[in-house]
Amino acid sequence: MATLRDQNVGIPAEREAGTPGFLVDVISAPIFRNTPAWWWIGFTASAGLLGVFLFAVVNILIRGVGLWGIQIPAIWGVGIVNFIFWIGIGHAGTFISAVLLLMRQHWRSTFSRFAEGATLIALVCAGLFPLLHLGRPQYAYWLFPYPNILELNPNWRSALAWDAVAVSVYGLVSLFFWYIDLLPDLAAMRDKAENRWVKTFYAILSTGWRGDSSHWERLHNAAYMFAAIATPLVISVHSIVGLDFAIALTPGWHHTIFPPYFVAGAVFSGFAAVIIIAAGLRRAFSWQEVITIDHMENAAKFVLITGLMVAYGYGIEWFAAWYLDHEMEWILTIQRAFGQPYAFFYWAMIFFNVGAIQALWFKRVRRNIPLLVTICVGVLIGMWLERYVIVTVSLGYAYLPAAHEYFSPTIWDWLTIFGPFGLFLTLLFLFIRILPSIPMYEAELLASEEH
Amino acid sequence: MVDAAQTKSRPLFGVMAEFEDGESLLEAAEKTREAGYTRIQAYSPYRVEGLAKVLGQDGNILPWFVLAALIVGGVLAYYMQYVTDVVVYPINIGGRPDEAWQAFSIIVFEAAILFAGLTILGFMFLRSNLPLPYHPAFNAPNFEQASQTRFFICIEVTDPQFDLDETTSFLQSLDSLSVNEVES
Amino acid sequence: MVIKMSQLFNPSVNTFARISILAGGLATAFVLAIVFGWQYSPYTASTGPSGVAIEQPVRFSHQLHSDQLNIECRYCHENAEYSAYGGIPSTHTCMSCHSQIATYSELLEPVRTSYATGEPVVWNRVHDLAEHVYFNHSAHVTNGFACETCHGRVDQMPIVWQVESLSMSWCLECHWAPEEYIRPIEHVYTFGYEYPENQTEVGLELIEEYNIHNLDRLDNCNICHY
Amino acid sequence: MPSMSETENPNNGAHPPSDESSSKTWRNIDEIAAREDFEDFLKENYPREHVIMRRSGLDRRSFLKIMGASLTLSGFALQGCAPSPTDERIIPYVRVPEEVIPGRPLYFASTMVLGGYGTGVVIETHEGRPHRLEGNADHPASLGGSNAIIQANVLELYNPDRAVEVRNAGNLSSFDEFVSAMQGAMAVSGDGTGVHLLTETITSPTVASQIEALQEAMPNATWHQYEPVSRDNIVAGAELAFGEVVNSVYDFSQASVILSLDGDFLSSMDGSLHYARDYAANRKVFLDGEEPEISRLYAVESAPSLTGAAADHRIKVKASEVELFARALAAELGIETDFSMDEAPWDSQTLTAIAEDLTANAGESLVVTGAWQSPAVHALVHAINAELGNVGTTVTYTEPVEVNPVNQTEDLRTLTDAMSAGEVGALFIFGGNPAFTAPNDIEFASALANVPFSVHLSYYNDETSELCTWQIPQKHFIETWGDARAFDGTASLMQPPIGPLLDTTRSEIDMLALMTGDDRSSFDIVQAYWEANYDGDDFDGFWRRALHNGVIEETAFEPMEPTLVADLAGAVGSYEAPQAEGLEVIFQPDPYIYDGRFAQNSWLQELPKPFNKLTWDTAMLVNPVTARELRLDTGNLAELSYGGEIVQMPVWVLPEQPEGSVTVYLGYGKEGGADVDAGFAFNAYAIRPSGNMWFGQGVEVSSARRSYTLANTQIELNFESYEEHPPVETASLSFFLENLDFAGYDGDTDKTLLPDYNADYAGYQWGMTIDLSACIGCNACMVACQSENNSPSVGKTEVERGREMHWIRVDRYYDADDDSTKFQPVPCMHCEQAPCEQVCPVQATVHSEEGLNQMVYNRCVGTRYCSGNCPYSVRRFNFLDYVDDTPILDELRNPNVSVRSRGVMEKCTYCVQRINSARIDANVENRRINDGEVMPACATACPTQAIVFGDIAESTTQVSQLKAQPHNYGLLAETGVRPRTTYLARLTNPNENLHASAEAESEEA
Repeated sequence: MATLRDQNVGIPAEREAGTPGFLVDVISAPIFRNTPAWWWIGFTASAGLLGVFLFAVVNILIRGVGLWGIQIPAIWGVGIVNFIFWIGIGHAGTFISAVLLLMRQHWRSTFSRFAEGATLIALVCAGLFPLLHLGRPQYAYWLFPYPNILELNPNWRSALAWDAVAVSVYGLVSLFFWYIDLLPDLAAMRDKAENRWVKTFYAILSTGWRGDSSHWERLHNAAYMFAAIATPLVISVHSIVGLDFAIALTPGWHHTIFPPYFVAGAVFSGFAAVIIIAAGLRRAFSWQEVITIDHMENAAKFVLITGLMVAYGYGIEWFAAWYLDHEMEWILTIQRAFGQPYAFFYWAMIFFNVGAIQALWFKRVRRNIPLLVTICVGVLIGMWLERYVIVTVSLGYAYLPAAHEYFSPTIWDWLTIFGPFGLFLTLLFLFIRILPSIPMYEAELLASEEH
Repeated sequence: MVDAAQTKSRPLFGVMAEFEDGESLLEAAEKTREAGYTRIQAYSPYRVEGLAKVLGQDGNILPWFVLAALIVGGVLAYYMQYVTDVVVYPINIGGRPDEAWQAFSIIVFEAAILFAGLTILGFMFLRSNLPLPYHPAFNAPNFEQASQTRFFICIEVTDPQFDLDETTSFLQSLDSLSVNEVES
Repeated sequence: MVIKMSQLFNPSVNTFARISILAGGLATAFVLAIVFGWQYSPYTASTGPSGVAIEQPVRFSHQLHSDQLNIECRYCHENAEYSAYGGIPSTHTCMSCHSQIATYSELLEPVRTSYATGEPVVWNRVHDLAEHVYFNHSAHVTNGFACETCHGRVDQMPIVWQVESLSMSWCLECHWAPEEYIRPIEHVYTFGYEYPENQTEVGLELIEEYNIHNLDRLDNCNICHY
Repeated sequence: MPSMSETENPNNGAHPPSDESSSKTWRNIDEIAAREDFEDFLKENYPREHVIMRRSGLDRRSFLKIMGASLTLSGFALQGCAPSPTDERIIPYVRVPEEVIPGRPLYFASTMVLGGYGTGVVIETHEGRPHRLEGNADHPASLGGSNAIIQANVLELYNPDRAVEVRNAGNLSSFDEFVSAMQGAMAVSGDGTGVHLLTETITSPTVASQIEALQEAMPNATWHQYEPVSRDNIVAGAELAFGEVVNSVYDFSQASVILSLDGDFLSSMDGSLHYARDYAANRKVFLDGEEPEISRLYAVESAPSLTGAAADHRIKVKASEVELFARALAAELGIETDFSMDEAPWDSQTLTAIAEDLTANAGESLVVTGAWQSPAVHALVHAINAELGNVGTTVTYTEPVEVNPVNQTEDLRTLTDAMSAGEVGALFIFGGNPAFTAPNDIEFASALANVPFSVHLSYYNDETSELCTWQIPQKHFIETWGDARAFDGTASLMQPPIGPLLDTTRSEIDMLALMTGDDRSSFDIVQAYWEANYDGDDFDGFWRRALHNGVIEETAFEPMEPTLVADLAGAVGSYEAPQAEGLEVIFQPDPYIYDGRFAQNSWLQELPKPFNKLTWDTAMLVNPVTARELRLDTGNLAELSYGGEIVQMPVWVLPEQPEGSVTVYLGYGKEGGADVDAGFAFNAYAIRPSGNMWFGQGVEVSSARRSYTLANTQIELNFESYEEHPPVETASLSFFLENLDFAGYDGDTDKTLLPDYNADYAGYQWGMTIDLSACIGCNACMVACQSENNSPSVGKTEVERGREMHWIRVDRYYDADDDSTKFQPVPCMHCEQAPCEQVCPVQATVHSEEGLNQMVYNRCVGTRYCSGNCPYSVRRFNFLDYVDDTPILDELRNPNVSVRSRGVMEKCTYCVQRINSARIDANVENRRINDGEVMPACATACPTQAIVFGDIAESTTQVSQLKAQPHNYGLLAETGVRPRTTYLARLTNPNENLHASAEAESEEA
């Protein structure tokens, strides 16, 4: 196994593995060494995709959401599907930072920084869509309360108003949490940097952190308080997204299972995304010693557990459709699984989200990174399809048979599907280049405790 | 950037001792407290368990602030929704009651969390007197290692017991790697 | 240059940092205040600037006609009672007097030209409601809501300007409390009407009398928007 | 948009627009057009209008006339400077015309003519701009109802595609040049030899008198009539039966058993609005203590029609077999007729049961047939009605409505032969488009080349105008003085509420006056005709009443009693069994495009055809069994080969179509349809021979091995209905009387955990009922709504995506069990517990105190959540910018309804603008709104009055009483949304003998 030292990336010769400062060197090495070629290639490719996405966004803003394949009654399409998908991706980070912190899972610290970074980036991606999908995005601010001459305010009964508030709060609280956790590392970066401007850059971001014991104490307390409030928050956000559907009358949406099932689904897809990113970082930065195979396995277990919760949700949909004793609900459920042209999406979703993950019962699979990553990519596809099925099929298969329409995507839908990956990866590439992807202070602390 | 001439003319901030690891720092802190010093500051690259307690910095009033923020945020959010939907411009929305506390509760929850989050952030920065780009501790030699490998303890001149020579030698007696005077 | 020293800034930066944070906060607050304040200003929505007299092709003085000559609003704006539009008097209406009075006045030249050629006088709009607002004059003036309430003391204006903001919140002031503004129907065209001290009581009686039932309805959206 | 006023001088009924008054308005335009910097100025300030002018090839003056009103309003014409939003100009009248109060609509009665027959309409104008047509309640052919074509006709007036210029051989010319050219051509033969006049069907007494005058002046001038949707068979049938041409008028209010032999009296027959009203009145069930009785309708039909869909028993046969049925029925009733039948194409008991039923109700029964059935069927139907004693009760005969009922196909052939022979020196074609619509064996188009002087007075620059030497733009009826007779002979006037939009346009009367050297205005001519034919002493009063009421007094024809010919059997001859080979092809006028004349009307193009909900295109209807044999499916392109001619047609597989025959619709293959845009021409005229104008045997249909995209608005046309609560609740009357509460959800729909919102609503509470027994699926409501509420047409590609913008749609359900077709109009239900309102994040859709589900466009941000949560899918969204910003179309828009911008949700408002204006009127007059005073556009347009609207808080209103009926049910009431719009279940009256036998058969199977 190639280690960082083999790659001669500037770790001081006197540092040995296990000595204090070693992990700081290892984790910060990618930032201070010269930009590798793969980064440029990846960044350029992502930025190119981002460019395409921006082209689509500008077009949609100028010409209208009618460019998408949405219609009456399938009035929501890829825009909302992507919103839920990206919010879901953005759930693992805060979940890892908060819930696992409260549960004193020490292995979580390895994941927390980049997972939370990915969360924030995914939130940026997700946050675009509620805006972009509006018929009149210029009036999006009407979703927030402010004093106005219309004497009008958002409708507090609408799940979309809740969404707007919940996603904003989630983004803000996640950012705060992430930032205070970054302070010591930013200080370390400031101290490690050699270039004056780089030093100043990190110095400003670190706000003068100097490792004072009282600050450490406050940081510790604040982190726990953040974890305490972020835990219900993270559950509430996707619950509210689930409520968007659950409070609606639409067959296929009108289920009380939606909030918990959406949360499980979000964590499920979020962990899958985290595993993919972790595997990438391990390989790119040769961080096998930092992100160990045990860490990967733990995350894989989470994928399995949440995947089973999602599978339970699928089962409950059938149960509820039967138990509701509502003819249209039952017909819809049957149609979704067996009717054309919906069945393909449904069974692909079942294959990825329920079938494929069963391999994770085996330790060998969980510890086999390529296989694990493949399953996780499948989970992402499956979870995207799940949202696609929920949104377009339920809407298109309206109450009145005369109103049925099939959603069929246009080129703009495809650009909207793939474009956000450009944004996500561009920001992710910048993130791993600028900030330490793993909390260095926590890694050092853990290392010192081991000794 | 620091001007060398300026720094030279500055008064003394304290005496700083450098340590190898957290245990030494904790031990040194305990001894310093026993020696009767009160204006002590300790610096470390990560949180040293128990250090704050030794230095008397372990009181945690943050939860009370957070609780207050949760209540204030929630009440304000309910009040806002009540005023806009019931008092100012009640509008029949889907035949639901004007005061829809069931629906209002969600914004109440989110607002409470937002207020709490802002409180934690504000508390963290304000109580720690951050941002503070300039601090005398940074003047200590090798202090850049405080964020990576080394641990420091500093006795300030403002300490009633402070005496440059005595304090320096006291710190030197604490298994420290080095002891330096720090200008403010 | 390799900097090993960890002290990057000099002490004044601390003050600078605080001031800049404070200034940033204040600037944000200021911008928000401007933005929120702006919408309440006379310059928003589609309504014209209030308080600015608008030049007209004919220097018609409401002050002269209404106050000094005591001609009632209805004489020229007769449609206000029957129609959504208050209406601009036709040239014919002007000439019904001015064929006798001030027949050679230079000021009236455009009116005479219009009368002769059949081409209307083109007036500049003073009160311009947004296109999505449907306002009906007849519904108001026949139920005791006076010209003066919205148009101000036109009888004191040599050249007319807009007095009220015509914003939604301004409309709602009255739609939420019509009893505060209603007057006896005979005073609808009166200027300088003084409301009695017990206006609320009187107002409620008038509302009863004029059959303005179901006041809750008055703030329904499609009273004005459809 | 509300505009304060406008410069154009709208005239009122008593004072016709004289040339002086209109020229005054336009003089100013001449001045502007003469400006040298005109084009630069236009380009700079009105770029869009500039492009339009360049593209339209109009000269400045004509351009300004078309755009005139809108540009004038925006200050252009008078100020010569660009208006800015902050500096809006307002223009008062110089002299206010009597009656005009700016901001209040004026109504004028007039007459719309289609196929020669008049229907009374009321034109609603705002500040002089006509913006809507409604049926005239006083006119027998309307009774206040209207159909899609009438509703959409106002768009024709402003249609940017209409012909605008006098053209000579394709080049711009002027009317003066035309006049001198015409005088030259007419002078060639003083006695009219070689002068031929080709008109559409004429019922107008004034036009008749003018033609008479023309023929007096030029005895050898010949008058021809041709329309592709002719009444040749009706005329021939009457001649067979009675030896003279008579006009049949039916009284469906007296008929308790009706048999339609391809007689679509509900939508395409002359007088169908009247008939539909009478028929529906007999089908509505209202329980008031007495035993309800409803009529029974049997339909033996070929091409699916609305009458067939409404029938209690629909017997699908080939068009050629209808005659067989008629003969068999006649025989059953004891009328001698010659036919042989090996195996009846219908179920054996059907005929007997129908015959028994008819006989049992003799004198109260009625048999009707349609224009496309053979003369023999018409003759037999006359005989059957006589046999049943229906003459004088349900059928009356009058003299013919047409001035000169001829066989129009033969008339056209005569003319074409004369043209080919070079005998025609001057041909005047008034209206119609014979070059396009002539049967394929009458080579009218090529014969036109032989005519040295040909004039086409036409509304569009169409196939015929291209071939004529002169083209004169035709006036719209809204711009025209004239008259016409209705199906019962009632004459009524056309009066124009506005002067012509273009001074190049002429009407038929103008042209005939020109030809006869009559220099009176058309107004004078019409008035003079009626004055001459008035024998009272108060002509002014008579005239004023005629204009005001829209009906000329005592002009309905008196009933006459023609006698059947003695040898009817001989007259109708023997039945010729159709050749068994190949399929049968049925030609039908398109339900909305008619014979092709409305192809440029986007409202009608986008109106879903009743059966397949197809828009913008036509399709050949094929029965599923036949389609399987032909290996064709919906959306395939098929090749029809008939009589040596081949035409391509897209296929639509429809269960209502009889086996072994295909139906093709006339009117496509013209500019305006989507087929032409895609490079096709689905022109059924290409295979329509003069010998088989309506149906024929031996058509070969094969796949063209291509597909063609058809945009329809309802994908699930043949949905197997939900079992528990089908959307259209249907039952036979007898079942209903035993199970009064069969319809709808019987659970507690008011169950809720929340307290009611302000349960003591005060004031009006608006509600609606739609009687599904009365709805015939004609779609008039859809166009009425579109016209009233400024709904845009979105075009084929958008419809294909499912983005049509009709606020009310008519769903169609096909029930395979009893082969029935059901229609259900679905507007917004204005639910008390509206799910849409709850989910809108910005309070853009909320409830009013009067129970309306309000949609506030200017507050909408376009999340579309409301639509996703609407169980009825009745909300419409402006996905793209759908507003057609052609300036002239601004004139058409209802100033009392906002035009919606992109990104905004919209939906049925119960026509809140009408409610508001009625409320204000009532308020000004200090009274309550009366029942029936407020009617949404759909209700006013409905020919059968199936839609009833009113205050449901008042128990005496019609709508409240209907809502109290046991068969009143809420669609999807089980969702708990408590819809304000409710339905009255569809109640049928099947013949129990037939019903039982059908059931027995299906059990056997």
